[in-house]
Amino acid sequence: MADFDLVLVLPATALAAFALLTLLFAPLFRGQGRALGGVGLLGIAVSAAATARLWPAAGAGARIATAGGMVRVDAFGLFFTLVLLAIGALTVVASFRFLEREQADHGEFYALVLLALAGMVVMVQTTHLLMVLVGLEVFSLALYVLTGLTRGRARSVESALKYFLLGAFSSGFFVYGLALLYGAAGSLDLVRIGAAAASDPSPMLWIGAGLVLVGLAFKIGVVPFHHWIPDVYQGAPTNVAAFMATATKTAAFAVLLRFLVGAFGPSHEAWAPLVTWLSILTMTVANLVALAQTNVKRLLAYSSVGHAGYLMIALVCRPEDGVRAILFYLVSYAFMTLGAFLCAAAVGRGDARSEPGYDLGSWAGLGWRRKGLGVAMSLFLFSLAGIPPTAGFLGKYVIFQSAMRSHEYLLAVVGVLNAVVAAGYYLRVVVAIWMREPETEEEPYPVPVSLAAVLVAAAAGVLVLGLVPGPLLDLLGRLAAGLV
Amino acid sequence: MEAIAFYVLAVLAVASAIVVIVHRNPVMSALALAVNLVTIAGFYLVLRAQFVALLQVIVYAGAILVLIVFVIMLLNLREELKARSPGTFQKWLGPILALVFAVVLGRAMLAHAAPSFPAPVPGFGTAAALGIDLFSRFYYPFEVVSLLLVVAMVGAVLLAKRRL
Amino acid sequence: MTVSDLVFDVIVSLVKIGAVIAVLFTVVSIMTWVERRLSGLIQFRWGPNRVGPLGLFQPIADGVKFLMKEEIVPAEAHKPAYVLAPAMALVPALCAFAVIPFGPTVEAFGRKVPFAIVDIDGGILFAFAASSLGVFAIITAGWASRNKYALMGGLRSSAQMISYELALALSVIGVLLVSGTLRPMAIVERQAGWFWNWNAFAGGWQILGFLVFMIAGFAETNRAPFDLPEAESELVAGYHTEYSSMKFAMFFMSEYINMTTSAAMAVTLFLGGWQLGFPVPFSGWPLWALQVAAFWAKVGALLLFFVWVRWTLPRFRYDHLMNLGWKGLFPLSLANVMLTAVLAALGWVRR
Amino acid sequence: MLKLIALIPLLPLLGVAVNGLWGARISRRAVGLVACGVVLASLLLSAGAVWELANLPPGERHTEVSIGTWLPLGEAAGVSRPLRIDWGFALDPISAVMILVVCGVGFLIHVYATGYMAHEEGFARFFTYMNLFVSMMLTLVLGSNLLVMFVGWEGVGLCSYLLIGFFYDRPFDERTGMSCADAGRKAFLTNRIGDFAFLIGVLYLATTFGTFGFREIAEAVAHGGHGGALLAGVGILLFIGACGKSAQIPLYVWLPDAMAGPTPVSALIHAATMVTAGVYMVTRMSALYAAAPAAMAVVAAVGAMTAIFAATMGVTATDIKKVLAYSTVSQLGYMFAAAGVGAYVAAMFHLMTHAFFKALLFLAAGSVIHGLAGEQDIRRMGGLREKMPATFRTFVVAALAIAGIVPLAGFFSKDEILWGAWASGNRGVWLVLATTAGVTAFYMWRLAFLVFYGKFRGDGHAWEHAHESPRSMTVPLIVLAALSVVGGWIGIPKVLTGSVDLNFFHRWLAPAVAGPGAHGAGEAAAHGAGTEVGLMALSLAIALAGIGLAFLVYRRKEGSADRLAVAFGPAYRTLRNLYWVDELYDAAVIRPFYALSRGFAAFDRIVVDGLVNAAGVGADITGQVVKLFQTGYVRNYALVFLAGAVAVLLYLASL
Amino acid sequence: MEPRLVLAVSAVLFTLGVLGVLLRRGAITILMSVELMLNAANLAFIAFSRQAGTAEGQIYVFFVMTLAAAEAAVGLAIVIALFRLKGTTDVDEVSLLKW
Repeated sequence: MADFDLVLVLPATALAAFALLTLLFAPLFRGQGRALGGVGLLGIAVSAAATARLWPAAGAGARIATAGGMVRVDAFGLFFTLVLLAIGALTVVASFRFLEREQADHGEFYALVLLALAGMVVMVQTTHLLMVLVGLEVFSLALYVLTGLTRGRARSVESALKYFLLGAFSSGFFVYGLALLYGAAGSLDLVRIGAAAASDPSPMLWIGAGLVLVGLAFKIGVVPFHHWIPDVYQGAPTNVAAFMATATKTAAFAVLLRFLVGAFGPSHEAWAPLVTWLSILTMTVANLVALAQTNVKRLLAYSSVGHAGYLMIALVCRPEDGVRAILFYLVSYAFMTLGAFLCAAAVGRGDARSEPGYDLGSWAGLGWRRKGLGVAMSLFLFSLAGIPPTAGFLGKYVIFQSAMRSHEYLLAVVGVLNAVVAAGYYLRVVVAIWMREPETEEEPYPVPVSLAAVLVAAAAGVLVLGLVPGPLLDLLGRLAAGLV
Repeated sequence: MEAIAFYVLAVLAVASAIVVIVHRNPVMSALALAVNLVTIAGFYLVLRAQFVALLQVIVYAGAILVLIVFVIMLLNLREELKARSPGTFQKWLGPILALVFAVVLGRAMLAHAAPSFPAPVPGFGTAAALGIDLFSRFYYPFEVVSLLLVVAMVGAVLLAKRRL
Repeated sequence: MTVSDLVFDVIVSLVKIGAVIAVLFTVVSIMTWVERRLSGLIQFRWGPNRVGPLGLFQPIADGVKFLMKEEIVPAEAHKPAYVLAPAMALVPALCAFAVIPFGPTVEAFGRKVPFAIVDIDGGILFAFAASSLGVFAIITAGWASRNKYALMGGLRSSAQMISYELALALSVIGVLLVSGTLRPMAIVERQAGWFWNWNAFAGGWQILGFLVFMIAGFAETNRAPFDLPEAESELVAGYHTEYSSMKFAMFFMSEYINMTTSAAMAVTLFLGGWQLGFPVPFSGWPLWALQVAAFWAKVGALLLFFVWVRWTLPRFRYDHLMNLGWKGLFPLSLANVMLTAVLAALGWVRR
Repeated sequence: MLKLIALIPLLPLLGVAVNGLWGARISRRAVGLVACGVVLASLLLSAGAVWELANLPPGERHTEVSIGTWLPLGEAAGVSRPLRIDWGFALDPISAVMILVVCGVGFLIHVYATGYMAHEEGFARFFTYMNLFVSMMLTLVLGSNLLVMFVGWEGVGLCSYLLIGFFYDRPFDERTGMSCADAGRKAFLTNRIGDFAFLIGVLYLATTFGTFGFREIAEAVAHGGHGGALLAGVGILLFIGACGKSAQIPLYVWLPDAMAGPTPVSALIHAATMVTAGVYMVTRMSALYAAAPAAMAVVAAVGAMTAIFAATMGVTATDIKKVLAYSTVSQLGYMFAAAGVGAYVAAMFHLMTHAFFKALLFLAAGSVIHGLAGEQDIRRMGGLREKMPATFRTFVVAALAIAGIVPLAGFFSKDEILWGAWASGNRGVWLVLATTAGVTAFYMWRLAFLVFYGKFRGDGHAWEHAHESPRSMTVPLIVLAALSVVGGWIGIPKVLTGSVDLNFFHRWLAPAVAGPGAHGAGEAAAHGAGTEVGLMALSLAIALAGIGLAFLVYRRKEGSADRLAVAFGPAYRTLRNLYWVDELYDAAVIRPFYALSRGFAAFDRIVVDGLVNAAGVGADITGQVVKLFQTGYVRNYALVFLAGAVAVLLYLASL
Repeated sequence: MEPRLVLAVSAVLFTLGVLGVLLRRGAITILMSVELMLNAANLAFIAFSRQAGTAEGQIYVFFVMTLAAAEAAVGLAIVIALFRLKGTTDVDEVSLLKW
């Protein structure tokens, strides 16, 4: 344990420690989940502080391997850590009142969110696939449980089951892929795998890589591995769906970048066509199906699949453009998707059997009854649709730009076309919010302060990133180098 | 002698796996799985990975499978019904795809396999060899994997406990 | 390895296996008698005293009875599973004993011959692995009988298994920590010298581990006060309600064998195994004969303890059982591990 | 004040903030004051800035202000030139014209709207949107690079959508069951289709030239070295974007439906400003187009086609605002045709004069609608000149202006376009545009006659209630009428004034645009003044003929019918003869003409609209079908997963 | 003593596990099929480990086993929750969420 340095692994460790603390306090605070949420928030803050402390060294370009090469501290990973922590913090705060309303105010919720975050942090801060596997499973298991958190609801439990079965199925593929990679490269270290790919790309290495890719594609929600997403996002408690939609994709993309662009970067020519077609398929299918949705959560779920497609465009671009585009897009995606889902959480009304509150119909005229909520949701939707000057527009712009620069014209055209289609369904929600007569007499729920604060923060993120993306883009430009 | 053991184990493993996925009664599936797990442990043993072989029996057969059987009995599950609605094309397409999958997988793997295993290095597969590696190079994942167990524990309680 | 080595190994192994099986079955038959006599003693009654002097031939009579009884297979039973279950009970029970050293390693015919069927590196784990398979027999029996009580018995058994195996395994960790090996023979060899060098005492300060091991061992073998899977007053006879004749006998025997294995494990791990516990001035075959005797004496004592407990303590209620397992033994065994680790780190245990 | 041009688009945002946040709590008067005030402030600031600009020597009339870096894309490796995009605003003669028009007409319409909307729900909301629109429009025209322009471009689209759907709860089109909200959505989506091409064009441009700045692009193009096909491709892509925004074939379908919005909105956005953004953009990129003749040809062809096509559809429309909407489409086609033949100055000129008279037409129409309590069908109007004299007079001015009667504004600008087409050798375009002029005069006066002359055809109750609009509405009408009269005088062609060059507009703008045809009007000398004057006279004659025809068909006939009822006797034969003439007209001209119009209308409704709708419905249906793959059965998901995995592995195995 | 045989068995077992997931209706049986898949992977790990002569592959197996245990625990808990709610573990009976 000569090379063990607690400081270097503190971001994940702090999360785990505070998660355990939360669990410890859970019996003392039955029915007062918020107190535990506070503990969780503190944990995220400590972790963020630890990450920030590492930043100067890593920001200067140093890449520190620690813990037997299992942890890689570099700016890339730290950046992802910060994004994940931000998502986690927003989720935690937004959940305070939401869980009370859903009668699922268990302190364990916060512990699980923290543990999931810890898993994700582990996953993004490594170049060793074993750590990826462990991190992936930690957060996946936590999310299976969180999905079924409102266990009295048929939809919640159903989605948990589906998520679990398909998730386990896909991790079977993932693990098998690891076995093959180990067999072909003699190690699960991405550095070694990359070396093997460059020197001796045996068929088994490719098949192994393909299986790992499939496993990651599942988490990201790439068509045709996306089927779980709509069902699970719809069935899960909405705050969990928000967390899942953003954090999972972010963490999985970090790994995908290290894996494809990092380790398999030199054989870009080989896998680029595959990713191209997956991307096209993903965008097109998701956006077309989203057009046919009437449930807001489901619609957002398909939208998130579609965004995975846009993100994959940048994967085939030249790394110096593409990586930055992905990172920027992920950040803006996190803000707008989190915001949109949490708006849905603020509105959603449902019981054990049905959830009419997420039906587009019951959103009719919402804007006039809850003005702030309506404005916020519209902003997020506009951003998702890619209308300037929001973050969503810039994100898409940066992606298409990098596609053009890499001469990926097909992808750029399909991407922009899809953005046109997508505007159709986002707009339908806006139309419902502002331009339809309310269908029910029921007053919408008041928006609790904590949730409102989160929405304001997300909206601010969307706008700030749209108006002054400069600093972030500058920063991200420096992260693209040296993924493994 | 080892070759015979290999073939016997191979036949047993595949046969029991087929029973797992074919038998309509979940308990029988579970028992077949137990056989399968033990034969896999047998494989490990023949491959000189003794420690892992023992772990295999203890963890898989002794813990995981018992848990599964326990739940099957707790829920008093009956024989599975014949597939209905989504079954028609699933029944045909599934095996075909699986076959293609197996062929692709098998070709790549067999192409890579060496003609024979090298002689085992001294200490291969012993608890000591494993332990030294585990606690020198792999101690961090070892620690992190404990989080996995925490999550599983909390999750199981949260989802399955009758009253929270 | 020459051919003569191989032949020698095979012969010696066969001899050892034969001997162990013979001893085990003998122990079982003796134990059936002891158990009943002792319970009689405890309860102020005679117990079996008609067949032979002091009823000593009772086991033989029982054996004959088992053989003569009618084999009944319930009409609704799942036949293959029903028939297989008793065998599934007996085989792992016998297997587990294979790694237990019942005497030292001796020189014979110019070769080292250990007094254990096999002397392998992960022996302790092997014992656990084998004993953990035993539960499948109970579960299968309970399920295949298509009988509510039997099913309940199987269910309870698996729950009990899951709950107590953890504590059992953890309680052993302490021993492993101080011994630094998984090989039973090595563990025993470490406990040489005076009896206070045994692991349960100053040899490893594992008295807590020993207690937890014993309690969990009761539960693992479904002995009272943890005999819920077959609780007569609740479940008729639990998982073997529907069994009769030799099939029942096999369950019966496997229970006693398990008990013996448990005791032997406890002796090996905590009570010095075949070590005498005091120095003797001689060596050679008299010594190892004495050591084998010592081992069996210790096992016998623990078996008596098993019986004594059974007839002394009332059966646990199901929830109490779970509480004891999860909230009592599990933390205790964990504490034991940590305590041992601290002791080991401070250098207070004998290495 | 040149340093403050960034404030011009920002000031209206202040109004957005005030009215958006507190609009519901302050009085309507205050809302109106704020809304008009900020636009007025922008107008004054613009005027000041333009004044300063005008005082500079012609070659230096360009100023750029940046308020910070927006996107630093450049520092990445592998890019030859660093690429950074600023929040930059630029003022030059072209944008000067635009900001004056936007702020000026915008201000008038804001004032008008305080009266028009006085009794509507959502007063503050309306003005919030309006101010937002003005702000976005100003961003569009002031942006110094394509991306800032794109922000405005999308922003105005968004506002347009919000405002079209303003009466979201009202049905709009009974035939299709379309609500106002649907109309808004249609507008937005059609626009997005254009924007898609636009964005691709922008990306391509930026990738090729490594810059987004208009000046830099112009310089780079002038530098040469880029393939003509590339420039043509980019030009066409950008033009498709313009087609969406400026309602050209085939993306014009949204504009008639956009009339679902309140009338001031139609006046401001769908006549005077937003829809001209495409023309502005093409002019702005004149350097690019000048180097890409093929793209110019496309622009000219599409413009001319749209001009005639939309004009004929205006003939049969019965909704007062739809007539004007088609007219707008047609006039935009005019402008594009001008730009396409290189007469950018003429295009901008027409853009400006059109803003005056079309806004006026809409406002007048709004006044009529307001006076008739919401009636929009011209078949139920008539004789309103008695009830609404001010509206009537201003409408007539506007109708004359759009018909191109000398010396009103429309005459000069339209003529410059026609001359540009002729002079640049595009005789076909000229022919189409000249015909369009006649048709325009015809349907515009048809409208005038049907609405203001003759007898009222609605029910008596409505007639009783018909009234002139309040001062806040009529004053802007009068101002705009004045502008429609004099607006053209700053661009009087040199040929009419002899040695004195009164064509201020041309002198102002010509240096700012590029291309061979930029000096279209100035080339009069080359072709001979006689031709130009002759053509002018010809177009005037065509316009008069159109008006005359309208008079015959809609005025005389109606009047004759009246007289016929009174005096059935001696005059019978004459009348009958007259009727016979009418019949002849009917058979030989009117009927085929109407048939053609109806045909076009049907084509529009069924084919074009159908295609647009079909694309939407098609996507929707595809979605409905594809979503069935999401069966809800987890095993099916696993199967699809496996299929995907097999596909991936097969691909990788083939490596 | 052929690596090919072990790897072939591993591939076959994995495929059988996949098939089990595709063809079975009982949630628990599907879970068992997944265990089959993981086991197949473990077998491959061990075979490669033996081929390389290092302990690394065995260590991966150790982690995969832990993972399998954790997955089983959570999965069974979900199945129990589902059973409480619907009285079935048949995955074809849970299809509220679709399209």
